[in-house]
Amino acid sequence: MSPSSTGGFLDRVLGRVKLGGWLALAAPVLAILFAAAITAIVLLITGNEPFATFGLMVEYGFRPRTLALTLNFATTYYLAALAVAIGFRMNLFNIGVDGQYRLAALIAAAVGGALVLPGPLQIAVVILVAVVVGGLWAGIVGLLKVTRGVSEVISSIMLNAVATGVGAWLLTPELLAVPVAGSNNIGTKPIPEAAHFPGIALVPGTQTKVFGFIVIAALMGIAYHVLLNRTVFGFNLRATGRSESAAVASGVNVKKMVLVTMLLSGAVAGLIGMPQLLGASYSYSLDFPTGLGFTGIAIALLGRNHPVGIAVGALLWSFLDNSANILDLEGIPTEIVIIMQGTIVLSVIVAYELVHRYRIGAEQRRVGRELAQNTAKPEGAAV
Amino acid sequence: MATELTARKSAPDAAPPKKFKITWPIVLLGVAGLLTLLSIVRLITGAGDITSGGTVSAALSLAVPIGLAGLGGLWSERAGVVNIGLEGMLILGTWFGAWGAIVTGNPWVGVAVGALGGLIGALLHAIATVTFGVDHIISGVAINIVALGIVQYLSKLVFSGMRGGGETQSPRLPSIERISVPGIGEPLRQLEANGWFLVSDLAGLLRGLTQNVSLFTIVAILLIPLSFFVLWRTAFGLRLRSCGERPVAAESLGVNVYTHKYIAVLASGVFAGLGGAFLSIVAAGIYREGQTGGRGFIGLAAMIFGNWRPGGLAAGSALFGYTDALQLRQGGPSVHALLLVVALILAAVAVYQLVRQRRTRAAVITALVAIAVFAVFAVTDTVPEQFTSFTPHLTTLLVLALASQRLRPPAADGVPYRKGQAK
Amino acid sequence: GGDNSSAKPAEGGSEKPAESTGAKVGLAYDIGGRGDQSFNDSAAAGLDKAKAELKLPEAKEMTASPGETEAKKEERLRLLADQGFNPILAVGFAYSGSVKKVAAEFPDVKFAIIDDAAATGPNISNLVFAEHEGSFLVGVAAALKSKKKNIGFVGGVQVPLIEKFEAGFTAGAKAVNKDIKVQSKYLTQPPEFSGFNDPAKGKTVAEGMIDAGADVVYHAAGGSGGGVFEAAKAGDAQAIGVDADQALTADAGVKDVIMTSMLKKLDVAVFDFLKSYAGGTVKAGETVYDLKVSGVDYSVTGGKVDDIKDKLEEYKKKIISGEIKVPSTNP
Amino acid sequence: MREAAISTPTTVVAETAVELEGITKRFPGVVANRDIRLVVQRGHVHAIVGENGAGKSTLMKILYGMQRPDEGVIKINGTPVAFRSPEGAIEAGIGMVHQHFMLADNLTVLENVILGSEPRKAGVAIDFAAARKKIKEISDAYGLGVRPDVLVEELGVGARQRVEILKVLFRGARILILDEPTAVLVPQEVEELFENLRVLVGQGLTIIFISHKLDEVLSVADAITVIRRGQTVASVDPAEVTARQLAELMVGSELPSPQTRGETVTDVAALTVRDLTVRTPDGRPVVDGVGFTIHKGEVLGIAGVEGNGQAELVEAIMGMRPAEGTITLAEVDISSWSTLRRRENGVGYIPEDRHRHGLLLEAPLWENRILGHQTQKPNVKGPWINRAGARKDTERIVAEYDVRTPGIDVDAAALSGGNQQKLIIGREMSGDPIVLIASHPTRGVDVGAQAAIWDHLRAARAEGLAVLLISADLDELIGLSDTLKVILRGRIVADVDPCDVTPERLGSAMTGAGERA
Ligand SMILES: Nc1ncnc2c1ncn2[C@@H]1O[C@H](COP(=O)(O)OP(=O)(O)OP(=O)(O)O)[C@@H](O)[C@H]1O
Ligand SMILES: Nc1ncnc2c1ncn2[C@@H]1O[C@H](COP(=O)(O)OP(=O)(O)OP(=O)(O)O)[C@@H](O)[C@H]1O
Ligand SMILES: [Mg+2]
Ligand SMILES: [Mg+2]
Repeated sequence: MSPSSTGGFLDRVLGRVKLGGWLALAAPVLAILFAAAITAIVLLITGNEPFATFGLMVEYGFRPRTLALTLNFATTYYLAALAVAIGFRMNLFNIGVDGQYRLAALIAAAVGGALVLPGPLQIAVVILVAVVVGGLWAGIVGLLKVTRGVSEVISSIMLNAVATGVGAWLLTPELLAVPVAGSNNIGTKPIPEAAHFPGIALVPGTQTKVFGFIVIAALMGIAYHVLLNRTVFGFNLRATGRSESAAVASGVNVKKMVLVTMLLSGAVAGLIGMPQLLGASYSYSLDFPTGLGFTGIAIALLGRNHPVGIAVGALLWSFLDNSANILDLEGIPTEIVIIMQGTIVLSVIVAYELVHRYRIGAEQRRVGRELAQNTAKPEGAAV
Repeated sequence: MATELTARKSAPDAAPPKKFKITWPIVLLGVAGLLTLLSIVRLITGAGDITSGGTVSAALSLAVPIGLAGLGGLWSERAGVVNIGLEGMLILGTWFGAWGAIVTGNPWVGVAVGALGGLIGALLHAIATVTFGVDHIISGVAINIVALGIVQYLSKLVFSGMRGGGETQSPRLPSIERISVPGIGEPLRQLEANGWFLVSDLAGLLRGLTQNVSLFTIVAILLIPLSFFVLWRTAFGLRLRSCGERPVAAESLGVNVYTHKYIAVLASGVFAGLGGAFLSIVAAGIYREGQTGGRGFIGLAAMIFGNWRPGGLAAGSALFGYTDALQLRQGGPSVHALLLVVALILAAVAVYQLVRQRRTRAAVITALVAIAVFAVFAVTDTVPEQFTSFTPHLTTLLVLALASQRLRPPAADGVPYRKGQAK
Repeated sequence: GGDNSSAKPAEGGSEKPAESTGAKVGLAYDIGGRGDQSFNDSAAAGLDKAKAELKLPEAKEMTASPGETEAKKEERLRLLADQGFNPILAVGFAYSGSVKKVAAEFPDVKFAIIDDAAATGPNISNLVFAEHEGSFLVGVAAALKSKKKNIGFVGGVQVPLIEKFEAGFTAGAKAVNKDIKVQSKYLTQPPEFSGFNDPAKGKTVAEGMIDAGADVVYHAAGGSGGGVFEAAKAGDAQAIGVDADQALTADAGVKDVIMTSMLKKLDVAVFDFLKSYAGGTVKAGETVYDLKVSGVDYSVTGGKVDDIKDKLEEYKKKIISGEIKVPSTNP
Repeated sequence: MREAAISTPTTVVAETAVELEGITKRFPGVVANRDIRLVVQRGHVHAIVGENGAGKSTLMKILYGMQRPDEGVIKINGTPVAFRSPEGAIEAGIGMVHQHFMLADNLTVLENVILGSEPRKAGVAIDFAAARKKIKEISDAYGLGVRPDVLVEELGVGARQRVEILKVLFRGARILILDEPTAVLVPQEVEELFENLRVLVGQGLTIIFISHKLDEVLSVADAITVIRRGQTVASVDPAEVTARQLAELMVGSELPSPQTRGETVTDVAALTVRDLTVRTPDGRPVVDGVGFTIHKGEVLGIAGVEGNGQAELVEAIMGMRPAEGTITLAEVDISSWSTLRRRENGVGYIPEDRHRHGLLLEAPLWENRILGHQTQKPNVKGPWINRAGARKDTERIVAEYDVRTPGIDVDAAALSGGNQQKLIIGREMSGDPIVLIASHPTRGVDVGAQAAIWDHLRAARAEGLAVLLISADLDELIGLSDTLKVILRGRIVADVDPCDVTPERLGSAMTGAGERA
């Protein structure tokens, strides 16, 4: 039987490495230190004082306002990563999250600007629209895969470009956009005050509020975990991810699963733009953040598609992003942070692998010792 | 090159596969047919640019970086290593290519340095995936990020210092000379200008392929048959592919799987690096941040499109390059004409389904789509700029959706391998 | 000189009131930053001039990164304000929202934003340009120079700002010859802003236009313009530069195809603002740099438009006098 | 190594082809080989027998250089060797046919054969002509009848087996290791294989032969070594032992026979299949108008050479692939039902390939308990997974079916094949099904586990379970079945009475040569 019969490769993204005990914590921590070391070397080579640099970042990063910002970014990142992770859990690489959330945010923003309902209701409607649009756009990918067998990787890459074009087309005065007086910017009609998602003064010592949406993000995380690990649907999803053939034999309708999973992934993707839309900009304009889908992929992988792991990953990522602001002021290229982020992803995953092997080695030695003690008593094949 | 596309359902249930070979005659026949179709459409719509020499040569240079990235993907995935990191290696290629060309003043040295840049990225990928056996996707994604960081960081340090350079761009780069088949340039132009049926289109095609082509482009094109030869006709190639199909089998015959995977991944980096160097040195003549614009992913798509085959990925890149050239050069009119092409092809497919395959329902659906497309073509007289922008992407998607999926990745693609783990 | 009131942050978020000595200028660029051979560079030019002539003790420049959120832009401005930089210039309409917000937090700091009049406040100066007027003139030039009565416009990204260029250019050309063919094409669609730095695309597009009969091509595509110039050179057509006098700044190899450039004098605007700050005469609100104040203009370097200069001046007068109303959006 | 050095010196050297001394190999949690000693004479067929997981394959992999022994010495023709990779072993004239095919489906036979020792032109290019020629020669010389230019995936198991042997011969091996080469062959094929082996031995080659089928072993072997739990327990002369004695040496237990005692067949139809036809995508029928009825308490055996439509038949009945014709489950037409619904309504399924269709290798046992029963108690409460319930019931299965495992939280991959199979059977038996579809329920499973599985099947049958049994092991088929049908090219070509048929006659019926019984 071919090695791939144990499922596609993505099923190894998670759970291939079973960790426990102190190593589970030590590994990533060490990995991050390692990444820091690499970054330090880069800094040194390029004539920047590493410790001073990190010092700056930490000092600035832990200012209340920066922390608030960190939480805000993390909220968005978390949702992005969840959207990607859902796909990963059944070997679907939804690289199209980027297009999905942009289109969703745009249309949701337009609807939000057009409507005047009681605040909470309107918020609900806007979110619903975003979820539906995101889901449908991702649904195309699912549909193409199940009906025509088009690889979701290709179709979602291509649909990202299509989403950009369609979005640009929609964001014109003829359609969804309104020109802002005196501005060269253009955006959807702002969402009325009543329908703004209230922020939370979570971090003491700053007026900068934290997106109220952080609550929803957290709930999504719990929902994700429960859905995957406590429900039959989740079981089927993970089963399909681990071995499609076995899932089929067990009565799972894989095509349906693919479709539903893409819809789900897209639906969550639809939420990505909401913190920004309902909590900060209240309208989708030319400067609406982009590329979050790709950040999401990195964070999902960093967090090994585990709800808690992703949360940690998102916070770390966003902390680095924000604490980097100070560097520009000090004339240190902020890109050093991007290097660090990439190195972290790589070294964390390598660390897990090494721990994995260390354990196997330890096991081997243990058996060896047991053997040396009692060669007389033959032991079963499985110890 | 005559690549044998062994078409087969990847599902376990399929019957013994129908083998069909794409040979020279078939390829030429296909090209001829397509050209005729385009010629007809040109005459109907008057969109003269769809077969012009300019379009063809633009298509060529747009296809090269994608093709090179695709080749990169081909090499590593044929050895069983999925390479999402192509984009990153492409990025490294653009920067190091530019840097090499500037510091030495010699574009070809730049090309070499660019390849080296890609190689660095690939080395990371190889260490992570082959030595440490981590998940290929994670490693690839990480490399894309690191690569981006590195080049942006380096630009600020290196280029912003140079005159004409900046935080996000290099100074002007020395260029690689372009060559033409002498003598035929002008005559072909004349022929093309006449707008005769088929003749002018052929002239356009030839002119595009023979007139002022960058030497680098030629090198890049040669790399495709070369890859085919190495991977399908040499012992090394066979061993490399066996690592992607069934590493244990290779191991059991004394093939050093690690070595071959390493070589494959490094080669993949070199190709991607070359692609990057092409972007900065030939296509743009300057390094610009964000220059790759996701071409690494497109290259990956082209490779999958091409069913993990050099010929196929060449076709994929060509299709993308051509449609991209169309939309960039004449936007509205050309893409509008393309609608008619699509409508006609769909109609043909519908007939085929009805007559040959007796699949009435499918035929009806296809026919309806064809009519719909034609209707759009008939009522509009151009395509909004926002839509033309994604013509190449949409076309690729449509072709994939129409062509029945017979894609077959290497059996052990993306599966971490460890020596002596065979149970 | 300049006012010395230190920037007291509106909130407790920041420590130590930053002491400011003289005018510590903070400049926040849009994507690309100093050295983009375009938009940001002309702003930088203004700053450099000011540094030299007004002897600024210190100037800090920061740059935006692609796809970033408004929060990041705000933070950039805040940091500058916190550190006691005053005045602070924001280059590009993308800063609109953030300037409005941060200016409110730092009432004692003078802010200036380029290309945007939407962000208003007592301490915000809006430096905006009549790009359409300048473009009108180069449109006229193009029409006059075009033998094939066929000209092209290459826009970087299809956003209102760039559409202003196109509108003016087309109007100018039509004013000369109402049935001249104007081909127009944008390199990318927002939010894909790579169109401003993709010379390869610029080249391909311009080639397409030239092959389709255009013999003069005007670009408003930032760094992609280099490609346009190359295409023009290869297809022996003429090109029109943008923002700076590109016959001076562009690569030596292609200078000779640049018949003129639509000057958008960011450098002047930036310098004027800093000067007025030094003189303590900063005026909040909108300052329009149009033909009248020659905030926009056409360049004559290389003498390629000398023969039609009087015609151009004529149109210029009509525009200034208001006899010609230049549309700022496409019909 | 050290221990090996001072180990008992061996007298025979001249005609000794292979000599393993004090071989020890540890895997995580497992001692695969412990101080093993093995001496193989040149020109012998030397059989190695032992339970699943006894360490046979590991030992052979060590001899073949695919794995390094933790301790011990290997001598080839009297000279000590230390192989770093199979390359060394191949050079030393050793060739191995692995228990699981070592073939790349998507490569041609030729490519598979020459891989690693390709004839070349000008140093780089493969000399396909030369390769083709050499393959033809060998193929003809030993009557292997191998076509070099087809894709391996197009070959049946028998052909694949021959390709494997050809691979070895192509490298001019003098010592052949065959790890369970007959596991998937029908008697005729086995006979052919043995013919080939005899020819080889006649030419002075040495063969090490592993099999679970003791009668085969006795018929071909010149010497037999028995391994139990990683240790050599005996070296015997086939002339002097019976299969029973061998089995006792292996497991210390009686050799089980699959005989089903007592008549349990009722006249209540449990599963009825009417002219069932399955087509390939290009319309070729692989199952062609098959029809039969299985009554409660009946075991219906389907005999046939692999690849004659058995797999498709099963998948059609399970609703895993589209088919024409009708399937009725206890008077209900289920032809249009989904796989899930069929399972819910009492169709149990023991898949032919447990790794691909039976298990989630990377999931814990208790999650594997849920697989295939996602909608049934005690695994679920409505839409929710009932972890506690599932875990409890898994414990039950592990106990009742004697699944050897450290616990129910280990991944299924950690279990040996036999134990994985027992888990699957336990799972499929639970929630007492009406019909059980069992393909190759004991393939590659050692005699001990085999006996257990047979007992379970008998017990269930006695309680009125209807079983569709598909197996390559003819003794099993004949022993367990109440009715036997022979399938050939997708058609039922013969009904055989299991009471008066020998494996040989059945085998010939399967190959189409047979007379109707
Ligand atoms: N009812 C339970 N019985 C045994 N273990 C449990 C139970 N519930 C949770 N656990 C253990 O708690 C941890 C978290 O639960 P769960 O297994 O659902 O998440 P996980 O597998 O760790 O992560 P993922 O969500 O990626 O599957 C796991 O280690 C799981 O084994
Ligand atoms: N690569 C490996 N890693 C870990 N354990 C292994 C590995 N290979 C074999 N084992 C274990 O070593 C023991 C012996 O395995 P081996 O395959 O040699 O048994 P066997 O005698 O060939 O059994 P069978 O008759 O089923 O083939 C088993 O418990 C098996 O699980
Ligand atoms: Mg779990
Ligand atoms: Mg074995």
